[in-house]
Amino acid sequence: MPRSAPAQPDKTMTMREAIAAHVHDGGTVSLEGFTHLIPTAAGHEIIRQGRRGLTIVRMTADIVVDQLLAAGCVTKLVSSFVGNSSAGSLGELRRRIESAEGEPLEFEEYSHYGMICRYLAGAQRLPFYPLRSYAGSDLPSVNPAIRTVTSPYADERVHVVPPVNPDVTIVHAQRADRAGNTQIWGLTGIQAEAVFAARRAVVVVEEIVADEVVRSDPNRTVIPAHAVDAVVECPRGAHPSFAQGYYDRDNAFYRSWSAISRDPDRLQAWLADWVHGTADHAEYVAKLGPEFWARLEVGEALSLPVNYGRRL
Amino acid sequence: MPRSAPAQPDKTMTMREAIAAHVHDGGTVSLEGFTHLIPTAAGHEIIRQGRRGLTIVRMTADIVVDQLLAAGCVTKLVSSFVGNSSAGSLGELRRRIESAEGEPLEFEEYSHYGMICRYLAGAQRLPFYPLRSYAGSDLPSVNPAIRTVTSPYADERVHVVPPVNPDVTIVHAQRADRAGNTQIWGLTGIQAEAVFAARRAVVVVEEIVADEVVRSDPNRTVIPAHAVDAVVECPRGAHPSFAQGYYDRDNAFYRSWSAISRDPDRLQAWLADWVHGTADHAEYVAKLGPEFWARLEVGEALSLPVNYGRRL
Amino acid sequence: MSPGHVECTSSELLAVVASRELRARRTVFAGIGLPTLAASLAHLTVAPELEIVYESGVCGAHPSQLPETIADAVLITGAEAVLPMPVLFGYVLQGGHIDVGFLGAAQIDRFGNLNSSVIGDWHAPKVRLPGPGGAMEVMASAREVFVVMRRHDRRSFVDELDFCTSPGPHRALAEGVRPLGAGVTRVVTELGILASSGQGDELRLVAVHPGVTVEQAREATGWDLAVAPDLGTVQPPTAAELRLLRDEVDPGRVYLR
Amino acid sequence: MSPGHVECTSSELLAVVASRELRARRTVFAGIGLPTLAASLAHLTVAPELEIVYESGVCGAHPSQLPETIADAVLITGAEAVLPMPVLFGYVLQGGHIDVGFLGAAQIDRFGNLNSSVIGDWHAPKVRLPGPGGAMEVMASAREVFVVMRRHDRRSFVDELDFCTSPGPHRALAEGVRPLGAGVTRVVTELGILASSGQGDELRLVAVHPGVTVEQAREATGWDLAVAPDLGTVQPPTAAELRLLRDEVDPGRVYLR
Repeated sequence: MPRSAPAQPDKTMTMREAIAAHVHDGGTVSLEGFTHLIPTAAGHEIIRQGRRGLTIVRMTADIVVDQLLAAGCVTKLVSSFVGNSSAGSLGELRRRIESAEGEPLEFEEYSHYGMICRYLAGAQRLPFYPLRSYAGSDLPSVNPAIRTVTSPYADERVHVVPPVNPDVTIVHAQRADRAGNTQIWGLTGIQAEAVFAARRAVVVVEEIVADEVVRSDPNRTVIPAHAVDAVVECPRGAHPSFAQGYYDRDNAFYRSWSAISRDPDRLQAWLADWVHGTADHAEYVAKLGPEFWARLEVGEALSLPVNYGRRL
Repeated sequence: MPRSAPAQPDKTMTMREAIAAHVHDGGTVSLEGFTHLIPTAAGHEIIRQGRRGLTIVRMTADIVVDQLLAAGCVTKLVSSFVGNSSAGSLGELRRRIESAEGEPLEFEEYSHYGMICRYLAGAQRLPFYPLRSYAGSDLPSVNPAIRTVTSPYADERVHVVPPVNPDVTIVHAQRADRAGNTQIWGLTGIQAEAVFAARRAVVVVEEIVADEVVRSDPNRTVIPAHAVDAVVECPRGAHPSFAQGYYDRDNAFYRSWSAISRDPDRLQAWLADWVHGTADHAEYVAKLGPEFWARLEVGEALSLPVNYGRRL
Repeated sequence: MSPGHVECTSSELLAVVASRELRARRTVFAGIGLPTLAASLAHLTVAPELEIVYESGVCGAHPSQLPETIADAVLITGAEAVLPMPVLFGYVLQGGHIDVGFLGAAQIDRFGNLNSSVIGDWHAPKVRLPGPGGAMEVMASAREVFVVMRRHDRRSFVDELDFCTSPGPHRALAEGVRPLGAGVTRVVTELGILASSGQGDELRLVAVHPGVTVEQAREATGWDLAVAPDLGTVQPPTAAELRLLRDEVDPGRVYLR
Repeated sequence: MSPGHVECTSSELLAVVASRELRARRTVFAGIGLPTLAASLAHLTVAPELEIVYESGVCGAHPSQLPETIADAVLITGAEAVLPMPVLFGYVLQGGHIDVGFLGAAQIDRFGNLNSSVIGDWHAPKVRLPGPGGAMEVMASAREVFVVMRRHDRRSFVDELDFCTSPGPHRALAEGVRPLGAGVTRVVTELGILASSGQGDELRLVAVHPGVTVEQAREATGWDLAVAPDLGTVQPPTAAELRLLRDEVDPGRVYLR
C-alpha cells in the first residue's frame, strides 16, 4: 500500500514563532535536558519576548534558569538540583532564595527520581507515581505534594508524587523531520517523558533532516511526531551545554557563570549584551564567532549501521 | 584513563548449560518477545531437559507456550493473550483450560498493559503499579491480584497490579557482547523490563559480536551487562517468529499450528520429531534445511550512521 | 440502486463505511485487516493527516507490502518511530494521544461493553478466547472506539455478556471511575451502523444498508435495539472509494477477499 | 614512616583509601572527582570486575580522557550502554543493581544522614545548597553508601543536621519503611575512616591515618564520636597504588591536584 502512509504535516517554525505561540505569561514551562542538550536558545527567546509569571519545571536548574530568573520571567521553580553543574553557584537563584529582598521565588523541591516520577505520572495520565525515596527525609515536611500510599498487597507504605502536566515542554535534540519525529543519541535524559506529559511540545533541533534519514532508523526516534506541536531548527541552540556529535560543552562558560551571576549588575549587563542585544540565536552564534566555535568542534565516531531488513 | 574500563566478564554458555543452570523445576520463568524475537529455542531446550511445575509468565502466550504445555512442563500460566497470533487457536492450551480432563492449568489473566505494569513494578522494586484499566471489567472478579488504591491527591481510585519478579527471564535479541550488553532493534517490546524484574536473566542472541560493535552505538543497548547472567548464541532461535534484519516470520508454520495442536497425537508426534528428536537448536535448524531458510531470507535496509563525536 | 453504485464484497463495504467515520481524525489505533484497510482508505479520502499507531509500537509505518500482522517486519523498516511497549501503552495510549481505537470482540452488549475472554463461565469455559490483549486499554483511553463486526447476529450482539473483558465508560462510572474516552461510539456491521453519542448512552441503530430493514437489524440483535428517529440509509461505496481501496490500499487482495 | 611509604596529596590519600573499600564490589554509582578516581583505581587493584554507573545513564564507559562531568561527551562515545533516566533511576538504582553509591554532603550526622539542601532554615536559608539531585535515591537503594569528605570538622560532622535531605535507614525505619540498602557504611576523611556495620547503628571511628590521634578525630566531630575497640591505623598509600593512580588513572592530573 504505497500511498497509505500519512501526509507529513509540516510543523516547522522559527523560534520566535514557537515561543510566541506556545509560551504564555503565567504558564508552566518544562525545559528538560540533563547536562546534554539543554534548550538554552529557547530560554533566551522567552527572555527576549519578556514573558512573566512563569513556573519553570526543570530537574537541574542551572545557567538557563538563572538567566530566566534574572530576566524576571519566573515566579515559581520546580526542581531537584539548583546549582551550576559542578562548576559553582547560581548567583541570581541564591539571591532570590536566600535574601528577603527582591521578588520572592516560590520553590518546590524534589529529588531527581521524584521529578522523573512526576513526568512519568504526567505522561501516563496517572493520579500519582510511587517511588522508594523520601522515607525519613525532611523534604516531605516542606513539600506537601509528596505524600504516601499504603500498598494493598502488604502492610507497606510507599511515597508518591503527583503528575506534572506542563502547559508546554521545550526540549533540544539533534535532529527531527518536519513533522516532529525526533531523534536523540547520547544522553536521552527525561525528554520523551517531559514531552508526553505536556499539553504542548516544542522540539528545537540542531538540524531538520529529510524524512528518509529519520526513517532509516526508527528505533532512534525518541519522540514521535504526534506528540510534537512545533519543530524549530536552531543550530548550536544548546550552548553552553553540548550536542553529542555536533559540538562539545563550553566548560569555560560554566566556570565563568559563578562570577557573572554573583554580581547583579554584571548579570544584567550580560543579558543586555547576549540576549536582548541579539535578535535571535543566529546572531548570538555569530557574535561568539567562528574561532570560538572551532574550539568546541568534535571529530567523527560513527555508529556502525544495523540492518532493518527488506522483504525479498 | 585508558585502563579504567572494566574487564568484561565472559558470560557466554551453550543453551544447554544456560537452561540447566537457570531454569529449575517449580520455578517462575518469563519468556518475552512481542511477536518479534520470541525465545522459542530456549523453550525447546526447557522441554528437552524435562522441566516440571513451571509458572510461565508471557504476555502473548502463543506457539512456544502451547508446546511447553503439551510437553508437561507447565502448571501455571500468567498471560494477557492466549492465541496463535491472528492465525488460529492453541489446541493444547484450549484443552487444558476448556476440559476437565488432563492436568489442570492454573491461569492468571491480565490485560497487556496490566502485564507491562507488573514488569515495570518488578523492575522498579515497587509494591504495586497503577494503571487506568480494569474499572468496570469482570477481570478483577476472577483475578484477586488486581486491586485498587485511592489517590492521596483527589478522591479518585485507580487499579493497581502487583510486581512480577520471575526466577529467570529469557529473551531473544539480535546481538550482544560476551558480557551481556544486548542490542535490539525493530520491536523492542517489554524485554528490558522483564530482564530487570527477574532474579536471573538469560539473553539468547542471533550473534555474539565484538565489544567494538556494541560500543559503536551505546544507545542501541537495551539491556546492560550488569542485568544479564548468561549469554547464549543461538542463530535462528526465534523461529517461527522473526528477527528484524536476520530472517522473516514463518507465517506458514503459524497457520499450520492450529491443525497440529488440535490433535493431541499429532502434537506429541511434532514434539518427538522436532524437539526431542533434535539434540539442540542447531540440529533443528539443519533439519529444516537450507531451502527452507532461503524462503525466510531478508534483504538489506541499513540504518544511516550517527556521529557520537570524538574530542579533538 | 443509486447512480454510481458498484457491486462490492462485504469486506469492501465494511472497510469503506468504517473509513468515512474517521473524517478529520488524527490518530487511530488499529489492528490488521479491516481496521487497517479502513484507516488506509480514510487517509486517502476523509482524513489526510491520519496516522495509524499499531499495538506493537510502530508509528508512521511506510510498509512496502500489506502487513500480515501488527508486528510485521515490513511495518518496521522505514517507519517513523518504533516505540517500546511501556511508551506505547503508557504514554501514547493511556496518555490520551489516540483519537480512535478499533476493536473486535466475540460479544458486544447495548452499552458497547466487549467480551473477548470466554464463552461460558470463566472458570470452566465452553470456549476459551484469546483474552484482553490491549483491548481494555484501548477502551479506557482512546477518545472513541469503533467496532467492525462482520457478523451481526444474536450470538455476538447479546443482551448480557458471558464475561465483560473491556468495559465501556458506563460500567467504569458505576465503579466511580471516569475514563478518558467515550467508549464504543460506532459499530459497523453487515446490516448497518449502530452509534452512541458518548459516555453512558445505549447504542442505537442510526443507519441501515440499502435493502436492509429495521426489523432485520432488530431481529439480529440480542437486546431491544433502539432506533434513531432520523434513521438513515448508508450511502453505498462509491466507485472512487472502491477504486482507491482496490488499486491503492490492497492491490494484492490480501484482505479484500 | 613504614617502609614503602611515599609522600602524597590529600586527594591521593582519600582516593587510595576509598578504593580499597571497594574490594570485590561489582557496581558502583559514582560522581566525578574523588569517587571516579577511587573506583578507577579499585578496578586496577581490588575489584577487577567493577563497573562504574553514572547518574547520567552511562554504563561501561571507556573514556578517551578523564571526564569533566558525569555527562561528559567522552563518557558516551564508546560506552557499552547509555540508559534513559527512568531506566537508570527506576530499574538500575531503585531496582537494586548498585552495590556501592558514593555521596558527598554539606553535613553528615552520626547515623550517616546527609544534608545537601540548606544551611539554616529551609524556608529562609542562610545558604541555599544544590539540593537532593539523586542522592536520596542512592541512599535508599544502593546496598551501601560511601562518603568521602575532604574536610573533617564540626561544620560538616554535626550533632544535628540543619535539614535531612537524604536519610539513612535509621530514619526510614522510624517511619516504618525498610530501605534496600544499609545506608552510609564508610566515611573516608582526612583524619581516618568512620564505619557502620549496617542498618541503624552509629558511625564509629575504626581507623586513623598515621600521626592522627583519636582525640583529634573526636575534636573535629560534632557529636560524641564512638571509637572501635580494635581501632586501626590506615595503611598509607603504597608506591604501587600511587603509581597506578598517577600514571594510569589520572596522568593529566585533572583531579589529583
